[in-house]
Amino acid sequence: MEPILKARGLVKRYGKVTALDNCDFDLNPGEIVAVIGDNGAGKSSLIKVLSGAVIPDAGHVLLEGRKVRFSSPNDARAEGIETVYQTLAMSPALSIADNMFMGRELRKPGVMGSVFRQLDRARMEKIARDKLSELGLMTIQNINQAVETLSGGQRQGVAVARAAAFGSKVIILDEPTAALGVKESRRVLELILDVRSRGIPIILISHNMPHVFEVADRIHVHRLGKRLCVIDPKDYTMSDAVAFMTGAKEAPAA
Amino acid sequence: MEPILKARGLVKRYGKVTALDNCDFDLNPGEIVAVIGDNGAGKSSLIKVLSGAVIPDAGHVLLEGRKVRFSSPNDARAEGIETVYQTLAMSPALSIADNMFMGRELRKPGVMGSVFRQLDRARMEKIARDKLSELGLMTIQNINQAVETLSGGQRQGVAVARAAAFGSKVIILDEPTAALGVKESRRVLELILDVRSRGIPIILISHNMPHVFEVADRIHVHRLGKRLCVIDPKDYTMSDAVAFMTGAKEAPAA
Amino acid sequence: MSDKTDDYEAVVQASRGEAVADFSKARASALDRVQHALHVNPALVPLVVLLGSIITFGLLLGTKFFSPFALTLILQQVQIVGIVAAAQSLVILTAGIDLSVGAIAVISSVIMGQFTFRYGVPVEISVAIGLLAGTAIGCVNGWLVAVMKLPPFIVTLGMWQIVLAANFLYSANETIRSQEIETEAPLLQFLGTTFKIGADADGRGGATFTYGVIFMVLVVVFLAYALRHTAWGRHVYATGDDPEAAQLSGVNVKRTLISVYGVAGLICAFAGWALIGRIGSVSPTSGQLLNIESITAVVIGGISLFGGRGSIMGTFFGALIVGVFTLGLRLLGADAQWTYLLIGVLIIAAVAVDQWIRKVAA
Amino acid sequence: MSDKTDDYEAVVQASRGEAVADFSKARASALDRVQHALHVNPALVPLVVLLGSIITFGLLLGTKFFSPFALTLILQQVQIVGIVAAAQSLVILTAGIDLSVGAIAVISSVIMGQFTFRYGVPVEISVAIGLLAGTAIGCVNGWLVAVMKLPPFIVTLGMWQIVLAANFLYSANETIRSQEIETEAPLLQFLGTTFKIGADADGRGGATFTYGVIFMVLVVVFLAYALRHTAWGRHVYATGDDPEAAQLSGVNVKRTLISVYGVAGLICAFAGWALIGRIGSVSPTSGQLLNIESITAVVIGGISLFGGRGSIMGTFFGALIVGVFTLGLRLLGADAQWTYLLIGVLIIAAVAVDQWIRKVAA
Amino acid sequence: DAHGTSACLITKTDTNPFFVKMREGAEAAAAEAGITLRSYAGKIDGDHETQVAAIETCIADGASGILLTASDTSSIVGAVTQARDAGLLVIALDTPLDPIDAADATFATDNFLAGELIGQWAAATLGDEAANARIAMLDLAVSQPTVGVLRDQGFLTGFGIDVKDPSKWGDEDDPRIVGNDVTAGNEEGGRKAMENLLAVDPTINVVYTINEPAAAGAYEALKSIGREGEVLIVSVDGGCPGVQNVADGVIGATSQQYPLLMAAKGIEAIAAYAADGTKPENTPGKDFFDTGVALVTDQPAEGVESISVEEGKALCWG
Ligand SMILES: Nc1ncnc2c1ncn2[C@@H]1O[C@H](COP(=O)(O)OP(=O)(O)OP(=O)(O)O)[C@@H](O)[C@H]1O
Ligand SMILES: Nc1ncnc2c1ncn2[C@@H]1O[C@H](COP(=O)(O)OP(=O)(O)OP(=O)(O)O)[C@@H](O)[C@H]1O
Ligand SMILES: O[C@@H]1[C@H](O)[C@H](O)CO[C@H]1O
Ligand SMILES: [Mg+2]
Ligand SMILES: [Mg+2]
Repeated sequence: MEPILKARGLVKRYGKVTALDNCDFDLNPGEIVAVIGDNGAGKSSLIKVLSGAVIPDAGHVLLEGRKVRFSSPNDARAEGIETVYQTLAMSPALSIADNMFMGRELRKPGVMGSVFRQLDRARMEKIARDKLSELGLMTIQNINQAVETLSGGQRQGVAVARAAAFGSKVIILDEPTAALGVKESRRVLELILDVRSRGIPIILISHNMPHVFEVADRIHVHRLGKRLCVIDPKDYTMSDAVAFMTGAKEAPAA
Repeated sequence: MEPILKARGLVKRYGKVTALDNCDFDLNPGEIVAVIGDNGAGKSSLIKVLSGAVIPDAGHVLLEGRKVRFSSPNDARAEGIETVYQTLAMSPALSIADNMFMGRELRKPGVMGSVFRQLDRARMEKIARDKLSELGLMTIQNINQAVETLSGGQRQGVAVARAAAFGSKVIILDEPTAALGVKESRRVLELILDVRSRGIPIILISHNMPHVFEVADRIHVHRLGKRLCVIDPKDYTMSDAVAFMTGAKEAPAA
Repeated sequence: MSDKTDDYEAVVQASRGEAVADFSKARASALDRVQHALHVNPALVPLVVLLGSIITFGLLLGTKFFSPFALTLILQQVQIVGIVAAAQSLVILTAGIDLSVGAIAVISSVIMGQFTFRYGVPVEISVAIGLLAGTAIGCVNGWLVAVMKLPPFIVTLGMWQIVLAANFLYSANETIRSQEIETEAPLLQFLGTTFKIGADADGRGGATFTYGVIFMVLVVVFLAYALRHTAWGRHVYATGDDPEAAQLSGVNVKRTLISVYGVAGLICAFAGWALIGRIGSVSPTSGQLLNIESITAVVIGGISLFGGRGSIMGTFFGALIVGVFTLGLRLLGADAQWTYLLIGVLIIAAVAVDQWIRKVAA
Repeated sequence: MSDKTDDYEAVVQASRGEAVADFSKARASALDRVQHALHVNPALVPLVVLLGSIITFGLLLGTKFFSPFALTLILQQVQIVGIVAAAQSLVILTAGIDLSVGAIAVISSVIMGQFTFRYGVPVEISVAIGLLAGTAIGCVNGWLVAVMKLPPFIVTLGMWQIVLAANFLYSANETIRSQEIETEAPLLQFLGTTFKIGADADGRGGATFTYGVIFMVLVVVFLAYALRHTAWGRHVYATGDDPEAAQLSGVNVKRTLISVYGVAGLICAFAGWALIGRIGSVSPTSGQLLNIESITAVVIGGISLFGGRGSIMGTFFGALIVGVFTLGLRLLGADAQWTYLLIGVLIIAAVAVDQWIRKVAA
Repeated sequence: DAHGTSACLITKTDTNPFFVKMREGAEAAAAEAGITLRSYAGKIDGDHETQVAAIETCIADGASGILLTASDTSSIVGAVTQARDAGLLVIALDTPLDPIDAADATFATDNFLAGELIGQWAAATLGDEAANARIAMLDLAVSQPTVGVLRDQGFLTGFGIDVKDPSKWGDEDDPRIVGNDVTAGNEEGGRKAMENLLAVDPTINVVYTINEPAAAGAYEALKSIGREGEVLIVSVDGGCPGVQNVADGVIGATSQQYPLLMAAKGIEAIAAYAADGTKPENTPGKDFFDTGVALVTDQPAEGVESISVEEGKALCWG
């Protein structure tokens, strides 16, 4: 099967630190790939390259077999790749609806939209409300409240909902449950499964092994800036995975 | 047994949101109390009051039976209460040693220290290096490197080490492992147990139930801005705790 | 009893429809409504201060102040600062600052005048060239800020000196007289055209407006619309709020910044045109304090210097507050030095009141 | 094969001594060492620019520029700006800005003069009162910023106007003449005392220093020490870096801010004293451009306007860079407006070079 | 032979046309005499430090002489003395130093006299109505630089008003004065100051202005309320646009000064000094060389000497 997203030989250096050291990556259609690794292993750097937030020093990315060169997250979004970054990437002073539609705002129909470029707030708010409640992620009193008035968990939820609502080809989630409570994490996991059932493949970065083993179809183990191996959660235990990732055990041939 | 730290009737409002709603809290000498609760339940608000970072609208705090009024984190630190905040509270541009000794810098002996108020860098760096390696939390190439050059996990480690090194009466940790990998989280848990074995009581906020049940002596369940109940992990299962905390099950009488 | 096999997560599996976090809806008191109003419309505070000061001076001075003549005079006096402050607001909303606004306005007006009189270019084209020049300088600022990633304060500090010096070198410090413009190129004075409402038989007293005043109001209304109701406006706020987050969430931050500085340059060039209307002549020495005056208006109007928060209507009210105080104090008999001092107090007090109201209301 | 009973955490339990994260130590090339040097000492970039410009002008102008006389002349010309810029650096390191520095310097010098001449207070006491007044104004700035939480830009903008107007009102715009000071209160001119090294028989040429120049150097050295080697200095950086984090990690942010603005006021008052030495007389109209000039020096010196990064030595070099360019361009025959224009270019270029070097080195 | 001789011109600003013309005049004279001229200027009127630095630079540059219009007439004396000690000839232009003999020579307008002339003209033109005049005083800046004070106080003296302390404006209590406001010496400031004073008293009929740009601004304010024909505006400078404004009836009368003459005389003096060390002489009976001042108006008033606009145009400077 041809991977939908494929990366070869990615290199990214920050001064003396080599965050990505000739790294490869594959994502097959319809699957959930989890990326695990120690702190600082380079997981976030990898997905930043895949989502256009960082331009690699070397290497290339193929989407559906085509070579793509993303020079900004917008390029990747235009290709249907949506990302929830570890830092969430929200504008605190703007409303939930504004944030959900940032960079892909809807305009009013007719002259108001085409000439006066007026936003169709009503429609955006409705869609935002629908998406949030459809995903069952949370009850928001007011879709127009500023994101800064939400708790960390609520913010996390909005970011995930945004990606799920707009991602058509690939959805990337960088530690989406790190700040979440038990209940909230659970919702996100369900959401991930929902999305896959819609046929959209997902890249999930997480430090939570039980979650990873629960939802992932394959696990990409990242170590020292590169792919160490890819394992099937059905063939290995969590202990194995942790042992590979920390270097306690020799990894299987990739 | 008289609690070492005790709070009664704490109230804290942020505009329309009541983050603490007549909340009580107790910490006994030498014990680890875990605080669990949904996102936005008010856990961070509670510990910010206990550590002097936030002044409550009502209620009072007793340390070793004495009523204390902290008007800044420095007041609490002077009383031997050290806190690792969820946001870490580090100055990114300053060095690890600078950050560890922030607000309690050591001065050179003799005139250089008393008249010229010169810092004893060598001594501070030595202590910082010792503390970090003693705790085995991480290998740092250079104790003088800026905190901003550390990975999220490394930063978390420095913050925890700082609290552990200076806390003499109470150590408070707000989600210290949220951003950490498996290995790094493990280290922090060991560290928490180390600290308790030195006789210092700890308040631990965490969303990670296995961790909570592993280390806590008692669990304070926080819900809707107040203490719902306090349970002994030996008497209840994780499922019970989660059920109380999310309101799925009636809580036992406190 | 606890052990690691406990599938505690199952507890929350069922309750999918339940609320995760909700705000208490109690106490929706009057105060709450005030707070909400303030959040939705941050220009309310300066509006209250403005109305308060108009009423105060009205009570102190009677009809001398509270007349259509005096009140519209204030509008005329603030028009240039008001237009420039609208441009400044845009830049400050992106967490920038533009110290070159006054210099851009002046060089644009000089270009309009010199092209018409020195080179004999038709006046319509000269005006267009002046507007273009202002826009171009703004775009250079924007490019240096967005692409070269230099701090706005420095970029516009340098540009201020460069443009001002270029202005003096180019104009050779020559003034073009009002009377010449009136006879040969009246279009240059277009924004100074006056019309009166309610004047007496001799055309005295009454409310006096100029096209420049109307233009100022139009700029404010137009920008308020663009900021609130177009994607570009949302991007301006997002960029000022957190440029990295904005970039990651799909805003073209570079383009947004360049467009903001460019539009600011254009508006300043219009201010330069309005300046010709106001002072009649083209004078290269005008407008030297416009940067400080415009920033003052923006800040009194409640826009945060850290970007992303505030509204352009606030700036408009901020400019009017300074105008009301200046004229009011003069009419009360304060001399020039005292007025200058009291405006200093006003600046600090206005911002303090703003902070206080927000705190009380929050 | 996976199930939730798997005690995967046990895997990492044993390996406690192992490194969690480590940096690759390879490639410790020359570039790395440059980068490290730049990180440890951010003043290196302006130092390089300074030396480069001295050499360039030296080559272009020969001994006219490259003489002890001309080079020490630059020191004399930048002394006031240099002292004020040292104060400005402190404030900017806390992520603030002080627009009132020039006004504080001038009112302090006026107070020293008027107390001596108008009220007949002994000159030593007058100087002390002047220094105190500067400190007090600085503390008010600090209080408004730290306790009232008003933006520094606004506080000091307002204070600038207030102090300047108060200065004109108080001094009645009267200059105290150099000749009078010389005969009646020479202490006021103390910092203007000159001494020469290597002058010819008539006392011409050679290196010329004033106590004011020495004082500037002392202030810079003293502040560099305090910022680097005392707890207070660390707190200043921490406050500028992230005030909330600083507060949580045990810094008394309010006290730090008030002390910074207070010390800045004191230094500016000293600058006022040095000003009397430099111009001989007490003139209430001096120092109007000191705020912009000091900010320029700070920024060219590489201190970030966002606070927490940069060094006071950089500011010193920054002030000298402007001095070198100004004198060099003048000696090359550029006229005043061209000099301003080129200084504008220099400001932008210096910061661009700084950014570029840091990027290349990083 | 003056080859190798260089001279400096230091003006208050080089944004004011007055100084621009002065510089052009000096450049032309210098070119003729074969002297190299370097020009310096403050950033704003009152920018004293830049002038001190400029004097130092001229010394470093080895100039033979300096032409100086001082921003701060007494504070500059130290730097001037330093230059003279270093063997440079220092000539004050336009503005005398304090004390006047701190410079080797002074070629200047008498600013008080300039003000006095327009004051006398205004009083004479109003005749008996002068007793009921409503006067607006449009001054330069709140810092009250000396030119502004001298012209203001000269005007009031000429008009017959007690000036109290002649070293500052604004302390007069004559009821005919509606008020003082500041203009920064430009059109914009002139208009705003005029509007402010008109709001205080719309019946103003005499307007003193510090210079002609301020006068032009004041005129615009009057025009916008339709009173431009009923008010006497007087000013100082005699620049070509100003004289044209007198011709057009914008300004009633202006006191003309002669910056080109000052500059040319200055360069001549430096050339002579460089050649054989001779120093220039003063106008007989005065402690400076008076380059003269003339009242320009087409409505001459009795007892006040004046020249016509035609003559003024022939002598104007920019
Ligand atoms: N913008 C940056 N500038 C400098 N160094 C960086 C930058 N971003 C990442 N790094 C460094 O690159 C390395 C890899 O970082 P990355 O964030 O990709 O790790 P990660 O695997 O996502 O870690 P975590 O689990 O803690 O999120 C780290 O050493 C980090 O310090
Ligand atoms: N500074 C603040 N301003 C306004 N509201 C705040 C502030 N701090 C906290 N809140 C609100 O108070 C409530 C409790 O917040 P708190 O941070 O204490 O929750 P928490 O239990 O720590 O949640 P989490 O698990 O997500 O960290 C939330 O609704 C939050 O939005
Ligand atoms: O002294 C000068 C001149 O006399 C001229 O009027 C320009 O403005 C003043 O500063
Ligand atoms: Mg990461
Ligand atoms: Mg929390």
